[in-house]
Amino acid sequence: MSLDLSWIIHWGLFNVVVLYGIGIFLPFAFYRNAHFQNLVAHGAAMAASIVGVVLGLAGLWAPEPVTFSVLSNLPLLTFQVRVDPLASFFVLIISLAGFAVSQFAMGYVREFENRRSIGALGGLYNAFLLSMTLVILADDGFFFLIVWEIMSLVSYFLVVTEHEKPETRYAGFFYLIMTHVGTAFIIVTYLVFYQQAGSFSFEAFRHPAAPLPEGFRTLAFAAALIGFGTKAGIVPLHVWLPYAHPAAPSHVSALMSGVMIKTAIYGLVRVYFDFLGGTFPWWWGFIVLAIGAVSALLGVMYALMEHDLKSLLAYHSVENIGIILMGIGAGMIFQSYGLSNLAALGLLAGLYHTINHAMFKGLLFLGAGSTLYATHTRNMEEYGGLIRKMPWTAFFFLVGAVSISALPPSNGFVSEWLTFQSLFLSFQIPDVLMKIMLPIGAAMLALTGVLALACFAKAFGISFLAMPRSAHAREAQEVPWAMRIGMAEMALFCVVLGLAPMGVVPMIDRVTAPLTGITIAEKIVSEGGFALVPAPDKGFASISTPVLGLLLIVLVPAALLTAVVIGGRLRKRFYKTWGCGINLKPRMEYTATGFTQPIKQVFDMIYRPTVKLETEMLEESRYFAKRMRFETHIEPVFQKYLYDPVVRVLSLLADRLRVVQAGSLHLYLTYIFLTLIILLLWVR
Amino acid sequence: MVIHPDIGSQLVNFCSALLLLTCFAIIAQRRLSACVDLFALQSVFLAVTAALVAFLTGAHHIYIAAALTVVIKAMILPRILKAVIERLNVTRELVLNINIPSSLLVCGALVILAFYITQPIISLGFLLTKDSLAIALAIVLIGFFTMIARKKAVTQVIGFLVIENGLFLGATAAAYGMPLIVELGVFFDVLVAGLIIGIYTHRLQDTFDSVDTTKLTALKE
Amino acid sequence: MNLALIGLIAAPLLSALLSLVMKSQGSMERLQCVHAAVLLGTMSVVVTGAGGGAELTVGNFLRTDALGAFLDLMLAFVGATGLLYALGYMGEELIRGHLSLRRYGRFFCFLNLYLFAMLLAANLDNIALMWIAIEGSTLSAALLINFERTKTALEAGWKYIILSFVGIALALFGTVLVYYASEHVLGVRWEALQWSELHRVASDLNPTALELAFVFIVIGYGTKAGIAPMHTWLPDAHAEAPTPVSAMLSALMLNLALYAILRLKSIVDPAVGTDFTGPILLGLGLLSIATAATFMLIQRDYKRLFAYSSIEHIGIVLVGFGAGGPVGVFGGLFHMINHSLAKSTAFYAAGRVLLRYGHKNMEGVTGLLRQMPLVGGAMLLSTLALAGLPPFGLFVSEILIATGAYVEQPWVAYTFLGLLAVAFAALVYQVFRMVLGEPKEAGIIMTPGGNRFAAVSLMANLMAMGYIGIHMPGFLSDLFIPMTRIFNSVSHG
Amino acid sequence: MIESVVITFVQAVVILAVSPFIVGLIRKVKARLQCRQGPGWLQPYYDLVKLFRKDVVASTHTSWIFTASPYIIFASTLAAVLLVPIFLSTVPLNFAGDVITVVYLLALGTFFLILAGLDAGSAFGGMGSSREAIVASLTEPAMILSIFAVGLTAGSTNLSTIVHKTALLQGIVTDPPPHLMALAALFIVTLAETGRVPVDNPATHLELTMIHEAMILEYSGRYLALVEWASAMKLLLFLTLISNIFAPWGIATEPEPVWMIFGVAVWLVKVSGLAVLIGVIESMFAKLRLFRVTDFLGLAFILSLLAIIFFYILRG
Repeated sequence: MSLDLSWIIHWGLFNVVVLYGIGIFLPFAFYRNAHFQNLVAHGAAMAASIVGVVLGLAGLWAPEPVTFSVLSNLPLLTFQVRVDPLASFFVLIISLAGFAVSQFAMGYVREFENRRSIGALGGLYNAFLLSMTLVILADDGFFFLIVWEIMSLVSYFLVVTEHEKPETRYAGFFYLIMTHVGTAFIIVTYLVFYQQAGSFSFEAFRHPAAPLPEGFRTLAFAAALIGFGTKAGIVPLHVWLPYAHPAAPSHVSALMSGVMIKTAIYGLVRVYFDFLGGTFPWWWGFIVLAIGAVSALLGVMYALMEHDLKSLLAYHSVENIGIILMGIGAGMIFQSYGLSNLAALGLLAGLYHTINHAMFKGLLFLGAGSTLYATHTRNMEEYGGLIRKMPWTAFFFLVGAVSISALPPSNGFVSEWLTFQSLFLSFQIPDVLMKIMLPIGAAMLALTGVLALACFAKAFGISFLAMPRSAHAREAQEVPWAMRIGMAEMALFCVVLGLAPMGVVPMIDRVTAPLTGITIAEKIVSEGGFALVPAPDKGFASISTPVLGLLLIVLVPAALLTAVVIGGRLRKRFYKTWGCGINLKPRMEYTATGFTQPIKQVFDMIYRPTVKLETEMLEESRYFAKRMRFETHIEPVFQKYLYDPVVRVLSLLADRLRVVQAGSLHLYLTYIFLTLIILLLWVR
Repeated sequence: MVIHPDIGSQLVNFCSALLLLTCFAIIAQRRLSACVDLFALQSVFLAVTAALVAFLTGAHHIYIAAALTVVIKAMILPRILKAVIERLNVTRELVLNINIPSSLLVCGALVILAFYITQPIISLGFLLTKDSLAIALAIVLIGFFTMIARKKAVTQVIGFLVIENGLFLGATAAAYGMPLIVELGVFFDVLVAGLIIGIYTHRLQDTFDSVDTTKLTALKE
Repeated sequence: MNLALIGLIAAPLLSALLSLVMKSQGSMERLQCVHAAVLLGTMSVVVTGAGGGAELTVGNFLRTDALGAFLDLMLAFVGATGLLYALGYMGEELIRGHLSLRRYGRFFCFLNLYLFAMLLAANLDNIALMWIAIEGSTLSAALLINFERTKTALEAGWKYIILSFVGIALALFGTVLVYYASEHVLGVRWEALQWSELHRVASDLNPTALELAFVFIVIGYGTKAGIAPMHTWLPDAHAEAPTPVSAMLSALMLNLALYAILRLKSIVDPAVGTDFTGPILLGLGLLSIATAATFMLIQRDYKRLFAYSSIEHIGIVLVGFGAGGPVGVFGGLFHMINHSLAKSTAFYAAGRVLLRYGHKNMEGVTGLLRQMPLVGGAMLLSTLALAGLPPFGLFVSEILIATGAYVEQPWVAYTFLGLLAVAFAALVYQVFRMVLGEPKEAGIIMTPGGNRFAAVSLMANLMAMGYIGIHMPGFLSDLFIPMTRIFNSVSHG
Repeated sequence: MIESVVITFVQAVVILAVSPFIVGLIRKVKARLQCRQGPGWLQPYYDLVKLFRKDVVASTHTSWIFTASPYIIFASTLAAVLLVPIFLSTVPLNFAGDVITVVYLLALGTFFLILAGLDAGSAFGGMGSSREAIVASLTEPAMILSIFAVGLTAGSTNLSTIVHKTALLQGIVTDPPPHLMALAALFIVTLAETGRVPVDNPATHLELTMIHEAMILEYSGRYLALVEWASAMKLLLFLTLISNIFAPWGIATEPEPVWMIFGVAVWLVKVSGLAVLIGVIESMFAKLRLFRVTDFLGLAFILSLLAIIFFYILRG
């Protein structure tokens, strides 16, 4: 058994690389026929991701990790990959999402034909998927850094696909700088390990020659949090995300938001639970939890104020990363108190949400991409009534919205519920402070959840319901089949993940077991595999999404039946909506801005909104307005108070230093002279 | 005939001291042509020193070096410089970056510095030319300082040549001369350098109507 | 093999003389193409010969060990592509009537002399003769920098001459001091100036003398290498010189000057111990990176931008050697070659842009990818390389250097990484503004001939960059192992 | 198995049957306090039947969301109800979900109600939806936390477990302060979630004040009936929660028919009492401005949080 599994894994590794390689290079061979390039590139990507799924599953169930390495003749560098459960799980995520997204892309990139080189686009797309896969599989710090940077670079180029727009260039630049700074911190993390291990191989990181001193462990913790956090988009390092993700072509946004930021989660888990052996003080976990909670809340709050559909989704990525980190943070806290089965639970919740978010966020971005494809605008205020123009897209978007709002029996509900439970189970922690802090985290999670619901009610309601608000929306048409199928696949993944937790939990348990040293699957999955019981020994709580699903499926017809029984056959007449006597115009509809107005007022201490109202009265009477102009903005707090000052100081400094290069030869001679004197004196 | 080493070293040191004095003179002098003459004089002293060393040590190739010094540094280069000065009709440095008294003070300090720095490795030196290394370093530094303190291209060239003299003194007096081929190469380079600088000063004059190098500040941030 | 070595050095001299008598552009192009071919051929023989720690010697004048061969590799390869590029560039100027055929010929004469001087310096076994050769390169460069005879070119040339002559003079004083120290061990003999001998007896030499000598040499040759704060001539010269010359200055002369410093380091360290040279190089290196990063932020002229980036990379190399240890040294050397390839590519591209638009102001340059795909792409790729992004070797070397520095002194590594991030931001910001977006100006369309030469040189450099990126070909590692041995008793791996 | 199905079914029927009565009761109380006779006890039932029989007028701007929402809302509310112990302390569907599930099932209803409000495209619907969004987002966290505060004593978030354990304690409240705070919080939540004064006024159609009514303004006929019925069930659900969690006296702890019938009786008494209380409150207080409501609900949130903190502090 083990033997042929390892064979499958080697086969998978080889084929994934080869197929993505084909996808990268072959399209350039057909530079004449853009359509053919499209097929080759994304076909190769789909094939590769199927192999990737196989690889991931095989890796999950392989009895022991499989490593494969190619020596390089550069010092300290080995191209080594390792397929262990953790890596396989993330490879699975990448490949599942990659499959559906590639399917979608086949239709979507038609929009770019004869505007862009489809070959370049497709090649970069494959390179992106490949680099992400390698980041996950890399088993050598140096190799990891190389593919990590390549991943960032490739994604940068995908972001600036439409680089004739200045805002796109800005977004790309901002992204590139942020991710590069983040990489610097990751380098520091690895250097800390290197000093004790004497090599960059992860194996050496796991078992260093001498144990790391406490200070250096903390340094590694902090550097990893900042480094990977930048990529993951935790507050306050999230600022680049709402710019970069929307700027990219939608199928790429789906991958960036759904998958790429997960590589950062992978990095964190790898460093904390694997390299640092899962032994750390409680406050590490608390910091992660706190950052997660803040990210979740602020993420959703800023999302509510967004009316650019893709930026809204990007902010929701910040929120969901926060939720994931809350799970992981809770797990870390439990781990530091030695409650390993709860630690496993927290980690499991986090990872479950990771795969869920990959799917529904991917789905939502694909939906946004479809609306963009159909209407050529990202502004929700110009949508409306799309549900009649593009029913399929609307339906799939609705599935995604329900899932991300964690409404039962969706997959988002399962993972958020598990997170809730792992937070509530804090009463087993000996320390009172933590006992209180975790429920507070749960409170913030609850608030986040409901705000997310409000946000997606807005997103779906304003975009797809009521009357078209612009010519764009009126002329919209349903998107090509390739795109619909792509969304359908994503939606299917969401539903399965929601209704079959008893299948998913044991899978993730295979990941957490080696990290926490305890397996909890058979304890959690009870009631003949129908219910999840996080803490069976406590009998704390349980859910069963299949039963809930069944219940709803039974009760909806029941309601129908009741109505028929009491009221008889349905007699229905249609008439246009009552508009206070005058007939209704789209301009009279509630806008997204109006919808979120109360929330903006309630949380104004966070939004710091600025409102500008200009009224122009009629000459005849100053009681009747001729024109009114209303403008409202929310303050970008983090840019204003965190990033702009840094930039300003740097440029000011640089400007001041111009005098150094003032052009005077005597000055230059003096530099040399003084350096000489100083060094001579130093020698003496 | 044989001269007692002490006396020999006395002589060498005396000559090198003269070299140093001429440096001070150059610093103190405003008139360009006078500066050039002083430089020529310094070169002569240098040649004498070299010849002395050659005579006292019997390292005969140094004679050639001495001869070259006289020919190139005491005759050819001063001629070129004089010609330049004639052509540009700049006779004197009116404005200085650093005025003369303070320049002299600085140079004094530099001499002390030079002795202070070389002090630990003097012991290596031969009895004959104990202090020459320090003096050579002093001359180099003073030449360097001249280039900073003066504005006109010509004076800067002179400063550069003074540095060269310091180097030569260091090479011959302190280390009994480099192998001949090296010396020749060095001289060749100095010559070419002088020529190129000459060309440049001409072009500067043609383009900017001035050799005041402080005016060259078009290129900056 | 020795013949090849001699050929390698003699070829530029010969073609310098010949190029004075060339009567037409075509014949000049043929001549220089042959010249380039000869360079590459002889170089490959020399490199393979010196691989694996062997040494080529001609009398006791020329001696090529791994380090020398490494320099030959860079000089010959970039020299060759540079010549081809220059054919395209100066040919364009010639066709536009900006310069006469005579001056066209003279340019190549100077250029070849420059190349000759550098190749000679890299292979001479004698510390003083090496000084002479480097001085020679300085002089020929002085003639090249204000070749275009504009006001600013003149100013740049003058500053270059004064500063680098002063520097070179200090270097000579340092050389004298080395001799001063060595003749007490080896006597007043020719051998007392020979690298090989100095290596042999290094540990017996007087430490203080060597320390003083090192200070003078670092400052002297450092001026030529553009190490802050002696770098001030560099941006002016690079901006004003004809672009092929800028490329060669950045890619070759800086490395040559570094080579001189490193040679001396390899002698000083055994005598004094690394904790003397280490701090000096680290300090100067970090200072250089900081200076360069700052001025790149506020840069408006793309040639100056690349010039400052050269200062930055020289600083990086210094940090590598200052950190020392097999890793640091390896990183430093690997950085040198990758930088010379990437930087020359960047300058080649910049030169094409300059020919097209006729100005060096970044504001006016946008949408290169659209307007000149090859040039824009080359500039993009070389910038990525210079910014230290994979799959280019500079990323690898920077990681190695950071590692070496961290093991030596963590805070150095932190500062290093921080400064690199700033430099990265500056460079990427400035260049991507030019490369991306929509073109603003039409510019002048260039002749196909020039374009052909440019394309060849660009592609050659890019391929080389890609080839030695994150996987090192065998012949290089054959050089690197003995080279690292020169600086550390232990070899890497 | 059969037994569980039967019990579940019975529970559904009971709730469906009783919920209109509670609405009527509150109306009656208010009428009486206003010295009116008020409509008869059975008026709500008549209303429902009449609405079911009436034709449906649907807007031409609406989509299938508008049609499907009433059924989904009805179903999700009913599903939520089935997870709540009414007359038997351990409901058969206990394993299927806990309080969080209940909240999120109600949220599912809210979600589709909001969408339905937006679907018709009238300004009223949008206004109601937007207000509902803010109200819901402030109440539901408070609800989860307040019940969790009580759940801590029982060591579970499953409603049945909570109720069962508390029932076995014969209603002796073990940690009074947290429980009182939680009770207060849950009561505020109830008022808000079920659209009662001072948060919302079920009796008004004045667009400045209404929330729930604005959302369902476009509904008519059986759709309206379903939505109204669902909201009635929701009201009853909350009252049940309050009564059974904080005072589970008389609830059957074993599925004995006799005890269960007794349980129903006791439960009826309790919820009716609460209904009367609500009626009184509605007649005593005026409706708050929307942006005062948030303060009111924030109070609930804080209270429930304090309840948890207190619990730990008291338990140490």
